[in-house]
Amino acid sequence: MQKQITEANLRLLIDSLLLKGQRVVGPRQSGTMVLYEPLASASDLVTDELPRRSIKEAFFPVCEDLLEYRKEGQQIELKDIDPARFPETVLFGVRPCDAAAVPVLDAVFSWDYKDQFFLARRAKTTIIGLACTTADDACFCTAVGLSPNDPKGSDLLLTPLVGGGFLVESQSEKGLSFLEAWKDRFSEPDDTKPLPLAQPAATPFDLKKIKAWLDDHFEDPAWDSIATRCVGCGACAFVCPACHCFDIVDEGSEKAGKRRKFWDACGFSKFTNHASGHNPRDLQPKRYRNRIMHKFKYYDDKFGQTLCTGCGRCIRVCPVGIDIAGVLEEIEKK
Amino acid sequence: MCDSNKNIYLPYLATVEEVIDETPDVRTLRLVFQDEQVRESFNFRAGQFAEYSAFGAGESTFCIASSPTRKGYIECCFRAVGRVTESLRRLEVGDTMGVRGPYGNSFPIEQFYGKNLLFVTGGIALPPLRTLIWNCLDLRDKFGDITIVYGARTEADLVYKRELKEWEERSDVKLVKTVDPGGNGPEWDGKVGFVPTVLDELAPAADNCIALVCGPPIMIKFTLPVLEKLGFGDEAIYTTLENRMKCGLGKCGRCNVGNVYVCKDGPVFTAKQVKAMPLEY
Amino acid sequence: MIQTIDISSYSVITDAIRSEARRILSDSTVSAVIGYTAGRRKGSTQPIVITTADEADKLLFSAACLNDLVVYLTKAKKDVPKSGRIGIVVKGCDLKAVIGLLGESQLKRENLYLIGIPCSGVLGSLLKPSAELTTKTIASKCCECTDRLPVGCDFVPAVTPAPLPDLEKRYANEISQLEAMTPSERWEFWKEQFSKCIKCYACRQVCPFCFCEQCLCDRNRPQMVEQTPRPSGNTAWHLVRAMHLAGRCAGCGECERVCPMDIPLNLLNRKMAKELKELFNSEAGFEVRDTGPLTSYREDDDQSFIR
Amino acid sequence: MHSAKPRHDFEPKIIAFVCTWCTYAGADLAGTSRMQYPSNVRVLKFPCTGRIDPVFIIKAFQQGADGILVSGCHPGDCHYIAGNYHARRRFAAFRKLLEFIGVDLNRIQFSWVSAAEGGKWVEVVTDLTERVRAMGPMVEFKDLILEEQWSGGLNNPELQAVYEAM
Repeated sequence: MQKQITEANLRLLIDSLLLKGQRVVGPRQSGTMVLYEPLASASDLVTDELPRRSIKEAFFPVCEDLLEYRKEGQQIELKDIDPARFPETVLFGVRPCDAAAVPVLDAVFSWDYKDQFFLARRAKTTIIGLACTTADDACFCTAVGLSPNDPKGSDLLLTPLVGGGFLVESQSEKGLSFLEAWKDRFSEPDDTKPLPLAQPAATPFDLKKIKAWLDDHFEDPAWDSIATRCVGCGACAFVCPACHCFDIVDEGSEKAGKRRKFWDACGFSKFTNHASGHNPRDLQPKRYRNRIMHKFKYYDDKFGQTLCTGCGRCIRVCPVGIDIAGVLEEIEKK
Repeated sequence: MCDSNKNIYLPYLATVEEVIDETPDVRTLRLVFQDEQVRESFNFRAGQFAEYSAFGAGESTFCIASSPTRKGYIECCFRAVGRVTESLRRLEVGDTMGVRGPYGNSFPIEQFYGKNLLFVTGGIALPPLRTLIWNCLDLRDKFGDITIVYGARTEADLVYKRELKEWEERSDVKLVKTVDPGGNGPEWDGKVGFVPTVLDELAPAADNCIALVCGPPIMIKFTLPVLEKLGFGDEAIYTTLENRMKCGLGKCGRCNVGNVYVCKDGPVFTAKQVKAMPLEY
Repeated sequence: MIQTIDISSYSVITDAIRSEARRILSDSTVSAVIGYTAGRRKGSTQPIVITTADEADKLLFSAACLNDLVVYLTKAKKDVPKSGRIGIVVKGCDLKAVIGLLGESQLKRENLYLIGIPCSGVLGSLLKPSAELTTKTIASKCCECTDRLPVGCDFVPAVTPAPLPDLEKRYANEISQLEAMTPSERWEFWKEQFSKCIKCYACRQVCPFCFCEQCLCDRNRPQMVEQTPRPSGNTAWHLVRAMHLAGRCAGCGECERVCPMDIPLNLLNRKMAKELKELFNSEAGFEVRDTGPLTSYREDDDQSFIR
Repeated sequence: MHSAKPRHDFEPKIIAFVCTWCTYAGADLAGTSRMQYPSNVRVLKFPCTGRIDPVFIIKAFQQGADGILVSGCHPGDCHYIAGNYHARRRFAAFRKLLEFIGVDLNRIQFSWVSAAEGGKWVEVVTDLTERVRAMGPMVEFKDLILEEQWSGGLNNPELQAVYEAM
């Protein structure tokens, strides 16, 4: 179903959602950068820049409690987290490269064991995507099979129109029911032309060819030349919309405390460090190899999808300028 | 048993029923689930592992060392090396701890029916095989002859000393215990030498025989060639892999060796599978 | 008024570096040279370790050469070849890191071949690498830099950097602004900054002085600092790092530049450097000191704050 | 035998990091000579003030301390010759850092108390306790423990009910 909404009505819609006590999250100026954060008012919404962190945070938080424990004598009492307490959320202005990563993560978080912390938040969240009209030379979504107006993962997709306002296309049941619930804000689409979409300057990769090279080049000197410069931080994994590794730790005393799940990255040396001190990935190139392998081979072997949506954030934040698109180009040439 | 809206990270509570000190730093805990319903429904297969919680310190991964045929309790055996294991070590009888599991695959015991079994293990790697040994001994008539080659650095490092005696006295089990050279005390009655060399001397027949190997990487490195020399095919050798784990159920992305998730596709692998894996364990 | 900064000398420097690298690699004075090379994106750069003479043409120097390459010399980076003498391209601020590490006997001067850069300033961030170097995009550290001409290097391209327009001393202003605030205002400022931290440890991994085998904050026996990226643990983490760098930090500003969350971390280090200069008249400079301000003492140190 | 202790509404929690050779002995002397001083202070014994790491002070504040006392041997008396000299410099720098992030320095007291100065120990502890009592609880670090990033936040039902009732 196609609708149309003006800029003013969109802001009105956000304000009425906020008045209803609904949590609305969208790109918002936070100091010197734009971040997906809960909006205090519709005027906070910023629609011209890709936020520094991805939207995975709305489903896979930076840090969340798994359970609470309390010790009385020899007995321990556990308090579970009630999924009903995950807030109902509407995400506005989600970029297609962020939205496309969410269904990719569905696969791992519902592999045999259903991770309710991810899936319950997923069920309670409506994703309203926003097509991109600007791209910089780090964007490469078109190279991994996506596009600046790719509806994948969004419940509603807004496409900016010439002269302001957005064309609204519903992509899922949730999108339809959202349109239904707020139909007085939307109008029938007249034929104003959409703004020209962004053209990321990246030629599409042959992901199959890259995977084939990865299949039998686990031991290859190329990894050293690619990854010797990697210093082993977690910046690329934490800003990435698709990276989903986490760590679990207990915080508190023996008497009482919480068990928390928080972001972790395979770039860290202690990620696979055994208690005996043996570390299967002891040098940095091995860890960076695991990052590329997981994204472009292992996830394909296990779930048939690629764990990368070409948002280019890891390229922008890498302290030593490692460029994943450059690495893929190099591998494709081999 | 994973109904959809359950918190998959919530452990079952279990009470420590018995504490057995195997060696000065290795301890076995016998646990009984506090919740009646869990006690009935918790069934596992030999080779599966669980995540044991010491609340306030964290979780640790060990195999379930007791046999699935023994109902009502589970046992775990660990060495105190880190924060969680130190905290587990401070537990006394009657204390409470958490158990999350069972996770991972298991030994395909049905395929072993009618075959001879050769257990080769060393040091604290006996527990992952002990669950299978007792499982087979409880169904003794289904198997051919059972040989156990078990070695440790010194006499004191041998784990499950009581059961080693039991296995020695049984007529339907052949136990060959050994200690590394120099580790034997005055009245040591077993062999002296590294496990691979003792296995080489023993030279068990390979036909219709399954080898189950578990031990430190150095032992596995020298044992596999001996087994191949004796004629054991890659399909007939089973081993378990130990990798750092956190969630134990395929989410936290930490235990993979190549595209194999040790917590989901393992920990039990055939030598053929291990050889196909990249050298990342 | 935004002025562009004259960096015409950088192309001359690039050629000088290339020919020098080719020379020292071909006559094997060094076994490897650590420098900058071009990245895929226009204007972007990456660190590179070259070991053969014909790779020398990959080297370059531009306004986007921000990295402090000295981190590759420390033992934190085990996979960079450490055999024989290593050539390294250093700007003035990077050189101060080398001097600091020499003082802490982490490096040996005879194992280093320092290629100094007469620097006219570099960009503040690589988010937009093809940005032009102007008084606005220049790094804050360059505005207060007094060591444009490196001292005591093995080779320095014979180029005198063009004089810089007078630049606003951003760190000094921000520190005095913060000092003028009341304690609760300062606490609010830093609480908001530290709660943005996602514990990616980029600040630690690029820091030439963070070479501990196992960082205090990675240990859990005893656990002094919370591991989860919650505001409380983040505050403790950044305070511990500021204290561990006090008196050692050379001001290369990489921690602030690489922080994906734009946390002004170098403010903490500049403040500590300023205080230690006032208290103990000690500053990270170009002369090698075998004991830093906090690893030595004098009988008559100030103790007015002690009862 | 001792006078009835006046009831206060706020009892500050003071943590004292002391060196075992001098200040701990001084505190012991104060005890054996039956001197009275507020019981709010919890004493942690260290081999030397040189061993007291600033991260301990941060940890103490996180765990709910309202005031911190660091005390050791007078310069020149240190059993390890220079431990207190290094501590003097380290805490001079650490004070500046804490001040820079907004911690009120009146909550932290450094002192030299020798084994013979039981009186001075009582004096230092009493002054610090009264000063911190007047300043009230150290809220900064206590509130910080409860802070979360937005994504990990949960609705708490009571707040939600109140909200709907509005």
